[in-house]
Amino acid sequence: MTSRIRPFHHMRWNEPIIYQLSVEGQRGILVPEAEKEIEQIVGDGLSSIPGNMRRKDLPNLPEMAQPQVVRHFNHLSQENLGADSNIDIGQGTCTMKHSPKINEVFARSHKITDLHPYQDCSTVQGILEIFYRTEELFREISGLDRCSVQPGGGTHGVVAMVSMVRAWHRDRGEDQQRDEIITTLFSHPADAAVPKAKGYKVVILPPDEEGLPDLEAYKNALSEKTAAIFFTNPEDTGIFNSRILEFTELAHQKGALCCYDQANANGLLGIARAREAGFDMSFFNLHKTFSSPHGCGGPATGLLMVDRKLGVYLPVPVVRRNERTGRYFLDFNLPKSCGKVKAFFGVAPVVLRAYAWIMSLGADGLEEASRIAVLNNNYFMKKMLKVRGCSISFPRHPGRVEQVRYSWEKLKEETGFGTGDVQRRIADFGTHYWASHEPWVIPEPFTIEPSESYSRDDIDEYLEIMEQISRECYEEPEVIRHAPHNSTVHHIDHEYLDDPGKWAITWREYSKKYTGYFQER
Amino acid sequence: MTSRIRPFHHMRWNEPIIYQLSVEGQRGILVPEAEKEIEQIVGDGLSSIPGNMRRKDLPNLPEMAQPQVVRHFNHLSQENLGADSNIDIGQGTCTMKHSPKINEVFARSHKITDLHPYQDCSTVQGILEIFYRTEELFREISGLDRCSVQPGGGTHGVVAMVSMVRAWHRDRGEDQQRDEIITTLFSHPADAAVPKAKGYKVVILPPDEEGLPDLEAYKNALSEKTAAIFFTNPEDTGIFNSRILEFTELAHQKGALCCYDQANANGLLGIARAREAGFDMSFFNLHKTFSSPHGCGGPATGLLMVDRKLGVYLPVPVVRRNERTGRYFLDFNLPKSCGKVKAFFGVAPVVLRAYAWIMSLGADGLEEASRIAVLNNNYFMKKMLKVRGCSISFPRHPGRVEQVRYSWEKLKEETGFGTGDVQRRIADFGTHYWASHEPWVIPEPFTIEPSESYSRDDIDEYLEIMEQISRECYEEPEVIRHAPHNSTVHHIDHEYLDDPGKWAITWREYSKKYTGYFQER
Amino acid sequence: MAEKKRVYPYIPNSEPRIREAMLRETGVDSVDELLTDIPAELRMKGRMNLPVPFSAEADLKRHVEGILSRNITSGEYLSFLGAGCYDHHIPAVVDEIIGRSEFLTAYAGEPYEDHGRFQALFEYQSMMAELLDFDVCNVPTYDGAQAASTSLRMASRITGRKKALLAGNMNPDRLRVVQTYLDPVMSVEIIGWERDSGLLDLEDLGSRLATDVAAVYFENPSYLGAIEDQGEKIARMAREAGALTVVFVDPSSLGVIQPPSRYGADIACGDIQPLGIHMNYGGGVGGFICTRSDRKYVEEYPSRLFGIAPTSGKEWGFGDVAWERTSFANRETAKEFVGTHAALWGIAAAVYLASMGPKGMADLGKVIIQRSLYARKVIGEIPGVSTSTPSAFCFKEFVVDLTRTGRKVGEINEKLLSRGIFGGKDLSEDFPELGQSALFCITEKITMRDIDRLVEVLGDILC
Amino acid sequence: MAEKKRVYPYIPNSEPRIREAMLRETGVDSVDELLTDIPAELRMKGRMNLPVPFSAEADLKRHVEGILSRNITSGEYLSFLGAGCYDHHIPAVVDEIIGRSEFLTAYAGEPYEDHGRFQALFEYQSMMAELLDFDVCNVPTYDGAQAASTSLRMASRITGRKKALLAGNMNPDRLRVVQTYLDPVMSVEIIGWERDSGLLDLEDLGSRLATDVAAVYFENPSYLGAIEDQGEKIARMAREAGALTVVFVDPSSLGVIQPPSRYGADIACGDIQPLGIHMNYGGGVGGFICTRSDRKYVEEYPSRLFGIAPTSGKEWGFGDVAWERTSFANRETAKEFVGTHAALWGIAAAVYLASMGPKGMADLGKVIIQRSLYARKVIGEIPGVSTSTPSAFCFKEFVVDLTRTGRKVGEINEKLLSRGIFGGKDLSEDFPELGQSALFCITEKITMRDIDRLVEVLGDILC
Ligand SMILES: Cc1ncc(COP(=O)(O)O)c(C=O)c1O
Ligand SMILES: Cc1ncc(COP(=O)(O)O)c(C=O)c1O
Repeated sequence: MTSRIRPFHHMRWNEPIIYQLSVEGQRGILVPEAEKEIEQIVGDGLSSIPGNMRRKDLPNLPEMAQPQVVRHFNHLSQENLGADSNIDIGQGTCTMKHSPKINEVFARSHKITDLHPYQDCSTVQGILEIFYRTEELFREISGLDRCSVQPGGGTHGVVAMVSMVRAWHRDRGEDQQRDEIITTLFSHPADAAVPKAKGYKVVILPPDEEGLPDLEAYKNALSEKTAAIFFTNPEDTGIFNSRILEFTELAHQKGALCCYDQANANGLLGIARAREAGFDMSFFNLHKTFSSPHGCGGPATGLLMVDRKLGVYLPVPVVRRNERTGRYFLDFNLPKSCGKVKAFFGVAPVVLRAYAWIMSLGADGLEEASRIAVLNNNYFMKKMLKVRGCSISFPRHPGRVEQVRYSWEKLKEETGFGTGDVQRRIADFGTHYWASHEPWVIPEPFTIEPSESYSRDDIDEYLEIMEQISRECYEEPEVIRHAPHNSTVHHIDHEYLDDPGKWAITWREYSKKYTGYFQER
Repeated sequence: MTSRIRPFHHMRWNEPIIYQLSVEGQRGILVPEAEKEIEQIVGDGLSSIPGNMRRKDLPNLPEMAQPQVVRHFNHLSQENLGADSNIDIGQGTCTMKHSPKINEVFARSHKITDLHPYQDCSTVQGILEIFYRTEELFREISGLDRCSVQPGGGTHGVVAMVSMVRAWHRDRGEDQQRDEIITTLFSHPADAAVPKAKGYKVVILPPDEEGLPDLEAYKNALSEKTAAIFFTNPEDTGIFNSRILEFTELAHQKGALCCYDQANANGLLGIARAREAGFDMSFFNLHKTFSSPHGCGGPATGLLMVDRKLGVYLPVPVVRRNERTGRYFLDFNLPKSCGKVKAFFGVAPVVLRAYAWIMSLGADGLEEASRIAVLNNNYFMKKMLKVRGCSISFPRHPGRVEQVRYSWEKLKEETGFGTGDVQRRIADFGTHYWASHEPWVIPEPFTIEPSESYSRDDIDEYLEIMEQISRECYEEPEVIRHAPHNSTVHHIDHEYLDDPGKWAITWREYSKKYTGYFQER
Repeated sequence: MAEKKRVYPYIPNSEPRIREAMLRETGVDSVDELLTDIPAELRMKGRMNLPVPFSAEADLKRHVEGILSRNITSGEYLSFLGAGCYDHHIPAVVDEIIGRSEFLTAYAGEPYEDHGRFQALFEYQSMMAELLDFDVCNVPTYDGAQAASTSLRMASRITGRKKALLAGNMNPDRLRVVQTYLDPVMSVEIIGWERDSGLLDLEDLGSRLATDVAAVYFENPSYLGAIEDQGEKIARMAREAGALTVVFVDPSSLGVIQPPSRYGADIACGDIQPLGIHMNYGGGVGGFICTRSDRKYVEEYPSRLFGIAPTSGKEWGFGDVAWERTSFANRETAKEFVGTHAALWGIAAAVYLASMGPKGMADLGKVIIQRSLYARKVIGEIPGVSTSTPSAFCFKEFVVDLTRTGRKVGEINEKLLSRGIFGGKDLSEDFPELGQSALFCITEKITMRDIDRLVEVLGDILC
Repeated sequence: MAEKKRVYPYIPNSEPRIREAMLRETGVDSVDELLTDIPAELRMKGRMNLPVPFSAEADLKRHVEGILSRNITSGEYLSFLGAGCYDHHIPAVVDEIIGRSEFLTAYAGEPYEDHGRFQALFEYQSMMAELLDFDVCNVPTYDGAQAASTSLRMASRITGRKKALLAGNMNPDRLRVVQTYLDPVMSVEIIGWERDSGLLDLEDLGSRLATDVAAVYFENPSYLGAIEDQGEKIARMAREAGALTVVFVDPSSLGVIQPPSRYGADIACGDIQPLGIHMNYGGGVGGFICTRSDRKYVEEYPSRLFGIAPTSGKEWGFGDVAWERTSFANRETAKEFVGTHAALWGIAAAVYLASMGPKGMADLGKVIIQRSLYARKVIGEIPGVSTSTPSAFCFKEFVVDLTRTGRKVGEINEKLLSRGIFGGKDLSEDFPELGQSALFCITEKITMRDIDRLVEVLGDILC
């Protein structure tokens, strides 16, 4: 077979910062003007502003005509990849999958973009029906009973869950007592950070030798102070915790709630659910497992499902249906609600896309998505482990679900190059990979998640890239050292991002600190 | 001033031909299936096809899943430029201008995309109103009286005009006698090719020393056999024929019609019109002067305007308004019509975009567009003529309107490099230029038309590219010889396009002729 | 003209200071100085009398969308219209790709900077050739009507003859365009057809086939939906008379119906609108012409033909095959003419065919046939309504004869309209021999429920 | 599970032969063998009971669009709704750019392969900082409510104090979110406001300012539309008490209204929805937080902050500033948390601000004020209707008091609805002290004719 490797070169425009393109007096768009009659009646309007509050200078925004605005941002977009352009399997835990284009048609319809959240419910029956039906679908997907589409992302799903935990225990008068939340080292960072930010002490379970949350440590950690457990499963390693039911049962015995981070449920649809694993609640990233595009990092949805008993604590409002009239409405009347986590009601276009995706696949299709995601992952792993310098985390537990955390430990020992070097070089091949969440318990880690959207050819192409980079590390160190070569930019000096004296977060700050190209004033 | 030249590199995916991506059994989209009940009643449908007409094999189309289809065509698009991405001033005569994005919103609205041409007029009042109002606008723009939006491009506008000419003379019984059409050497090729294809003898006027159509030659050519004249003005050289009225008057004296190719009217809006120049008809490229995007070469519109006396010969149908009811309708009842030139009624979204563009600018804005186009062009010319090796066509006539045909004659003499070499090299700078229509009466020509959409900075950047390439021709011939370097592909072997034994117009033909990479069977 | 103070977002150098500076660098005081070649008598007197513009985008949007809102679309109502323009499902990927600015706003770049466009259209040609089972296909022409016309003129140039025989059951809109195109270079004669079967009258054809005939042209399916199954005979007759056979075909049928190459056609042509292009009020059309890989044919194409070529970097390269044919290269000695046609629709069709694949095209043909058969049956069961003539097998469209209801098609369609249905195309003017008949079209978007609704409403209206 | 025969367009390896081949290469006979870590008791019993899917895209489209067609949009009707979500004009360029797949489908690539995203968001930060006249801005948070909450928590970390004083005239929806976010780490007290003027009650503020107060928070304009012009005083009072001042501001006002930095705010925050983002039923929100370029502040941001850096090729390079702050780097010891928020809206706002420019923002503010003044005047002239309280200058929104009409807002809004108008947000539940009042919003899209129509219809309804 001939090599699949492409002599790639990324678009390189050397695009100026937008302020460098500004030309005094240019207009990118014109704004409606007040009618003559209005001007006669109320004057210029500006003089009505209380004197001290009137801005007399113009904000220092760039001045550009429309063609130049379009060209600039086109160039920037062309200097970006995205799942539509690359074999996007290197972003482990994030389930980069194809976002069907038909769903964009729905999401861009003015029938959803141009709705105001305070319109009368009679005028938004369509979107309310989507919310309502989505809840019905997720009852089956999760096994749980009640829904909120409000959280604006996975981390926000954790926020909602923590808020629910607090509301529940507060209602029972146990809030003061229960001030600990237990999570695991390979759960997503949000499962530790958010409870902490919401005032809980966080206990982090280390992995055992197989990479699973240590059961003994867990038993020791559990107590009457435990408010809840926050578990990702499978964890970022790709290892599924087979004893999860034991964990949830133990928690319940202590009166704690069990909260499931199913941001990434992509290996489990139709196979294993929150309900059977004993969880009281769970959230799902509609922008990952359910195919809404990631948008460079949101907008997103961490849809929350909870057990019946927790329904009264859900964020307000919830969507209900009047059984008599068949009409949908927003119910704000939840006196025990944990409050609100987000402005208005959630990110409607994301929910809509997820609804459409599920309805295009049905039960069999969802399950097939997961099964193929699992197959793709194991197929990739089998071959990846043959690449020189690569090993798997926790080799004593070879089973993986939909992703795998790997290690370049051996590569590092033998060549001096680690995961950061590989990451820099991979940009030369028109794709990317992610060096895994910190802390790097697994040395020189990287996490690959080849979701169901990628073909065998895609996976093989990616594998060849990995092989070539590994070979270069051993045989052509200069190539690695100076990478990237064919990317939009060359080696970035990170000192300018970490040193407060040097960093510049805006063009204004840059201009204050520097003259010329990073020449300090 | 520091150099504006960007160290550009074009996207290079080395994208396979789509057939190389095909994998047996893949599906890109699923099609609705007949209902069970229908299947019961009519069976599989296929057995109803007359036996000899049933296709039993499947057409050899590629088999791909949706993510792979999207990625493939995304890659191809990324390997293309377009006016939204480059300083597109090198496509002289074609008026590459910005297509405002709001007009795409209109053109993509289902309120226009999803109309069937045979819908009852009561259900298409919106688009008919657009057609009708567009006609009204063009009455002012051209000074002429009646309109057809049917022609599907500029060349098609010429087709419509030739057909009108024939209908007119036929109606007068002079069709046999009048079998000649006169055009000029620097009119667009279509002005010669189309009359020829429509059965006319074509007389081509040479330029005089100033580059203008030779008046004496014209007088000699004119006769009772002349059916019409087909003139572009300003011609592709950018020179405006000041004596045009003399030309049209002489033609009229001989009983010929005067047809104006205003595909490119971008220097004349609100300044000089077909009416004042004595033309009986004229067409306008809505995809050029009036900002509808070029779409890699259509769909397009060559809107036709004619004098009142020619109204009855227009292609059917025309749009009319019932003055009583205010309703618009299609009038097919033109017994003297020249016929139809296009299926249905023309390219609605293109007309819509042009309408919106005109309505966003108004009379002052249109004129400003032309004036700035003229200014941009003369500004560019002034500086371009300082570039080593460059000269202007017809230096005895320095005045130019909205474009200029230049020559690299001197460059060629001094360095051996001509316009084709510059054209190859310019791809390395993220833009392009056009080497002008054949025949190359002007040696080593190129035509630049910096329409009103380009900023002074854009023009200066382009000029710097020209300067650098000129310098390279003189100083770094190897760079030119092996260009392009930073483009998607390298030097293309043209033998494979001209030699019937070697050419391959489809993958199928390629596969029949070659094994491996252009290895002949 | 007084210098304006307005700065236009689409005209960057309208900004007064830039304008001034550029005038200065150009060496003039005003733009008028640059327009001295345009004498006073040619100058427009005064300003154009145009409506006050909507300078603010928000105002323009409201204005234009206000006008467009007066349209009722074929999605809002239930439509049975076809007759050469079809409401097929457009896969969302198609609009995604052709909406990308790199394709939408490109024009005529070279294969070096516009490699993608060349490859996409080469792939379009390649897929079309496979669908048609031919070797060569062109970059799209304006529409199927031009493709038909040019096919006939290619036949004329190849045979050196000047007459075209055209099937009497061809699309009348297309016929009018073909007439314009051929006039006066070729003459046209109409071949009769049998009302009962809907097929060509071979006797009549035979009587017309003489040594001046360049081509026999028919459509498959015919305008009335019938599949012409005598293709082989027709082609043989033509061949024997030294003429070529040109067949216009609906590409959406080719997953299940034989392509013309298989029954003797020398040139196949058609319109790609059914392949993923919105109707656009009839503006979504684009023509194709397919032939064998025979130099004799290739050199008669006026269109652009993108070929594949090697590069010094061993990539796939592309360019124009036999450029000298075209009017760009050879003005008045070219093969007809070429210009800006409908390239973007070619890319749309490429994305469509790549998405559909072989199986998708077969499935499409199948469901259309099944639902058409059903519709033809149940509509034909309405008292007074007949769908049995022409009797041939129909693809996607069929004739509904309402004569016996005593009503006019126009009248019935008006009633249907008031119930939210676009009835079939009224045939009574173009085909008076069919009485009060209409041409109904069933695409894959029309469901059984839609058909049943039509039948119900028709039933209501007719009794 | 029996192997399926269906091949899914979104799941290439569902194709049975590929699936088999991959299983073989993986060394297993079935996917179930790869799932042995999931014990039987955790396995779902049977299949999910989901509706029959719409496998064909055409069918799915019809289904979903059928549901969506039950919505009536703020373009179809005339809308006077605001209250934190605004129907501003969205320049078409904005949707063009954020619809490009390179941005839409990207996520977390490195600055090497996703350079464009980093630059676009750096530019977003830069333009926002200028609009706010501050030095630092973050990549967008979920929404303005989170931005407000985080600003308060930043203030708490900076001051080491745990109480927030919140303006009583703040947006009640936002208040609920802030309460959730702060609970139980910070406590909240509400500052009174004067009904007549609509401004903060400084006496009440003074009485609450104690040594445990981390921040004083108010909104400008307030929820009821009033411009709080006592900012300087408030900031001084806060500063004197050792507290910070946090101001939530509508960025669409900043072309004509002073930014909070100019009247003493330490942290400015808000929502970018008015800057070119569709309302999306309230889903078009995204929050910003701006501060001075002071390490003390910067290090308290939980959000991503994209900074500019040199490269070995002398290009502009980018990356995360002070990564160690974030929960990605430091889990439970991070500053709050960060995650997938609303980056794409940040790019939208960047395109919006670049298109509008300084003059556009000024023009926008001006026309909004003029039309609001007019609306406030003519609505206030309807008998029984008052628009004079609060008396402060209002930007974009104002209170319409209908109490004296003897009707309920809900009842009047229902009548307006039946005439195609979305009336102002009913305030009677959240602000019972205002009686039967509604909050009307006038964006630049509302013309004089629209206002006159409202007045006419309101007049009709009320008499
Ligand atoms: C397991 C898990 N939990 C939580 C998250 C956080 O989700 P978000 O990025 O939407 O905030 C992720 C995101 O990758 C995740 O994979
Ligand atoms: C003067 C002139 N005439 C005719 C044409 C042909 O127009 P089209 O390309 O739309 O066929 C052009 C196109 O560039 C032109 O510039």
